[in-house]
Amino acid sequence: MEWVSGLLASEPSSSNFFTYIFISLPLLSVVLGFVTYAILAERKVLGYIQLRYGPNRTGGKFGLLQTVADVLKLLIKEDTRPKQADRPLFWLAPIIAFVPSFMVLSAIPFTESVVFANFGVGLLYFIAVSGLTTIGILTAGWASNNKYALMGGMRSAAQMISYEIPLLMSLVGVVLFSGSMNLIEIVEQQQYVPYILVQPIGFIIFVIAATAELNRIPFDLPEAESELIAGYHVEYSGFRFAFFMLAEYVYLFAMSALITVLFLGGWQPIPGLGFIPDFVWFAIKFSIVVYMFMWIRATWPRLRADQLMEFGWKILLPAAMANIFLSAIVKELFF
Amino acid sequence: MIRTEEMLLNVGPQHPSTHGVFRLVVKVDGEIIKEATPVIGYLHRGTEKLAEDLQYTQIIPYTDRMDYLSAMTNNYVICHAVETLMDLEVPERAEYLRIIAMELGRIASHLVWYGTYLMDIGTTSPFLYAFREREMIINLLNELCGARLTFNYMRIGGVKWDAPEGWIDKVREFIPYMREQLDGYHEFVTGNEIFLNRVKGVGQYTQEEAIQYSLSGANLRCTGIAYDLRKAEPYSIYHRFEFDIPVGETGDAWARYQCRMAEMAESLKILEQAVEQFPEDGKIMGKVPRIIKPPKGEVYVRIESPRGEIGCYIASEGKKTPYRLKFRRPSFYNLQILPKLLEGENMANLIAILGGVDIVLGEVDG
Amino acid sequence: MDMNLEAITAQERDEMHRNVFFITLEQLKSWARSNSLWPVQFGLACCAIEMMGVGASHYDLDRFGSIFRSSPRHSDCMIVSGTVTKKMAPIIRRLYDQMPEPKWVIAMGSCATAGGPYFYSYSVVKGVDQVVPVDVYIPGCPPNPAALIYGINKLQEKIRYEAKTGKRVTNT
Amino acid sequence: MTEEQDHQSNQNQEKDTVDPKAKDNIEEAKEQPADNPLNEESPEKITTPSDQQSSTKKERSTDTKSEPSPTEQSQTEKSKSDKPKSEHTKRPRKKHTKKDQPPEKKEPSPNQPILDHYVKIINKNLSKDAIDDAFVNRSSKELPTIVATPKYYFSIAKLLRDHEELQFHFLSDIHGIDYESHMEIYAYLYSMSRNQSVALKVKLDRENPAISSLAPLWKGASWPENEAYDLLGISFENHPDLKRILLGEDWEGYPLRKDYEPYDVEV
Repeated sequence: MEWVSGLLASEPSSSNFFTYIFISLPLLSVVLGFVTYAILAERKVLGYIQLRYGPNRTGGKFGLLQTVADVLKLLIKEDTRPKQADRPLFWLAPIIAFVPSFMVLSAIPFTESVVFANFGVGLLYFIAVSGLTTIGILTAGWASNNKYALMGGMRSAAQMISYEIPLLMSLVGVVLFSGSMNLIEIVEQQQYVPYILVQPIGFIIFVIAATAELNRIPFDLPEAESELIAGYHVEYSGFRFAFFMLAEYVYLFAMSALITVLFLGGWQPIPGLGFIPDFVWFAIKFSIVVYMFMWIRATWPRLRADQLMEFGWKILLPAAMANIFLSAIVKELFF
Repeated sequence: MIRTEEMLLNVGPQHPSTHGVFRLVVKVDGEIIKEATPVIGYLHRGTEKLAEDLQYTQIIPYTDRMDYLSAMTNNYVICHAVETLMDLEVPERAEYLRIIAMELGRIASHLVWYGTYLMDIGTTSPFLYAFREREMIINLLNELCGARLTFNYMRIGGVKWDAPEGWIDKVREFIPYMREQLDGYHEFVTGNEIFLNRVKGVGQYTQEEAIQYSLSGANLRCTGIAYDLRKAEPYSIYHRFEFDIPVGETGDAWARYQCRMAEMAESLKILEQAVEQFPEDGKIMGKVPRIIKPPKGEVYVRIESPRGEIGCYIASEGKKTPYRLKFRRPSFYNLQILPKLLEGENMANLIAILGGVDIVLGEVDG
Repeated sequence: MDMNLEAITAQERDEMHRNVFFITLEQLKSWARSNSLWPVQFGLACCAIEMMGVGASHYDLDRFGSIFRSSPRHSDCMIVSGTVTKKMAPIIRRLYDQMPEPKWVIAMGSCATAGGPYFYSYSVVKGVDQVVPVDVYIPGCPPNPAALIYGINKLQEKIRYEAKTGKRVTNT
Repeated sequence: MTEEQDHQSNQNQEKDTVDPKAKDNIEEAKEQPADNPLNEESPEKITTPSDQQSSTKKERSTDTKSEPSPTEQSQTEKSKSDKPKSEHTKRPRKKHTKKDQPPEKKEPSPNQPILDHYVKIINKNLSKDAIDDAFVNRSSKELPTIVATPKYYFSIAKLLRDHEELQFHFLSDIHGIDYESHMEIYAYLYSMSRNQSVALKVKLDRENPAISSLAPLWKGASWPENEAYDLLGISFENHPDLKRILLGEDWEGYPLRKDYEPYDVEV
């Protein structure tokens, strides 16, 4: 990755501008490919859990082109804008929600060599940037001039603020053990023991808070199909709606990757199986995490708004704090 | 000082959780409901007026479409009313067929409720599981009368079709299967902490309030009143069956959930006995005149539908058509308590309460 | 290449006027649209139960890429499942107006088609086509879920056919 | 016309004659305390499935449907379909009942004493002219029916609910009927503690139908009264929220009235 650093340090010019684009294209296509098939996989997994097939007509037996058709359809659909909506904000909201979701990807190390920006504070960067999406969601809710959307936006804001804190605090344990906020270093520290074994409480808290951050069942209150119809994006149609949808699944991608990196040892193989390439290891662990999210979605009911807050502040936060103390003691005594 | 503003929110008529075209005008302060006004009538089809120009047998298909989740019960109530008025006797085999069909319908109806209620609470899978079992019941009923939803099965003085060969055995096989699935439902949902949090203590009312608002069915029984017309005023041949009336204690959504789940088990009990006692052969139609002309007079009968007490009033002038036909539609009465329950609740509870009442809009609007 | 331009019929000429490239593009668009036909989750009466049955595991509408969306803004087609009353008709119209183009309407069941058993009722609209334009009518009271799936398949066929030939499928 | 129909029309004529007679026979009925379900018909008794033959039901099963001789026609009026049948075939049951209670001619309804009791209570607590008419509706499962005068309608309903011997706490149904000569309100009350029902009717002027609302007594009466207002145009006084609940405020006419003409007959 020397040359990337060199490139970053060099003078801006048209040639290295194109270089940036070329090196980011593969990642982008991987992410978009993932998003396409994550949506399909979600439908398929939900289908199998619910004793049905899921899409199986478009694109062969497994419905491989289903999401392609969906996205294409959304792109060529009429873009409606409510008359009373706040025009500039209505346009801006999907972009605000969408861009940070791609920005966080740059910090994630997929393998030892495939990493785009090797920050010293990668962890902090991830959490900070992902928080921006809430603004997009809140803006969307506000700008739509729809009461359901507004409620969805407010719920989202409240939820994000409440769960960002335990999310971060559950990570302090990991940082304590690894002594670094650099994601690559964190992975390297897990060569023998992944942090899920060292930080089980931290892991559980993180997964819960991450589910909340992702707005997925049981924390999908901003959308809450049966209560708020579609929540904050109720007024969005066509490709703007697709933006929100994409952002959601890109976050699923990013969050699952982060969990893999922080707790499951990233690309580190199970000892003795080192002959399997590291990106395969990453993919396997990553898929397990994604599947877990889908599984939760298929089986759990939704929390109520006040219960959500109560759970966040009264249970998760104290637990996360206790975890920090515990980790500190364990670290002091045994390591 | 934060200035808050109340806003009016229209829930429905097109809303995923109103189970049809029900509209609630809600005055909310943030997420807290200050006042809720139900608006109904979006499915008012004038069945009662239409019935005044129809012969009695012709009315039966209309009752199917009233409470379309338990059409068999509706079929029965009008047949029962006319039979009471005309003093007709229904053959035993027909009564058993009616009971089996009605109890199957009751289970199917509760299954739809279970599925959609859990969908409201936020989990989608139980809906599909419930519909799998419902599909089996529908297939059974389809074999019996050739329709999936609007059966038009019962006739004044009996039933239209006899059970096809092997049908009773199929019902017999279905009972243990359904029991197993019921256990599965309980395993899947009943112990779930989030679900319990969502329903416990939600939409609570007392016995007095329940009676005051003329609630019936599980909505009444959830407060602890063991009032089931199958026991209180046994109609048809219900007195021959051993079954319990499940009652709740707390009168909240959780009690209603438990009541309905237990009712399915009780219906299975009735089915089991009915299938055992089912007469080998016999007529399925009583002695009924070709043209049904009840004597002059009026009659009001009520029976227990899955949603509560369904009543049928007929004023007859001795003609082929009723002079006035009126249904006591349980959902219509059950829904009245809604504004009271919703006051001071938050938006998420609105769905949990509304779903717990178990309404069918075709029935509410008549 | 020798082309006999005089011999072609008006219909063929019409065909030729439409560029080959655009036909392919239209077909691509219609492929996308027909394969991801999201109905708005909106039940009126008895037929709504059968519509729910279509979404359930036995019939599984998801196979055809159709998932129910609650918001009319996200949906492409409206399944009018049940009796349309006079009180409800303006709301159906409004829902239809809220849906973004292109949009389709399926009239499910005899009530939505022509009033059905409630034809003589004082409060029922005799067919939803008096309120919104209907593409596919499905008979039955209520139609079997398989019939609804057939209707949706017909609508998909229609979308593709219209894109391929440029003709409108109408009943006139 | 089949023979059976003739038979029924006979019943019609008979019915009108039976009720007044039954009324005259109050004393006679009171002398049969065993028949009085007030004493005997406890809810437990009804609800136990084995005990199908509670006293009233026994009487009702003294029917003659299966052996219709002209002399016994009057008794065929009893409701039958709700009557419990024994587990055995028809024949033993008939014997059984015959042995138990030989059929009497023009026997008053078993619910007649109950009705008389109600009437007595109402007359005692309210005025003598509170009740317009009272009869047992024999075609509707022997339902005691009280026709109130409009003036006392509300107070009768209140008495029926609150009196400790009546306790009709549960309002099952309330609706209006348009007889072309007059309007009628029909309310069906049920007492859970005594397992007894009563129908309360009141006749209204058709030109200007108005009556006091029962919604202050039963909150459950609110919507059904709205429905009657909506479809029949009966206005209820003291109703907390009277509105056209089903059709909407801008609807013209009252569809359930017999002379209603929809303005778009041919669509």
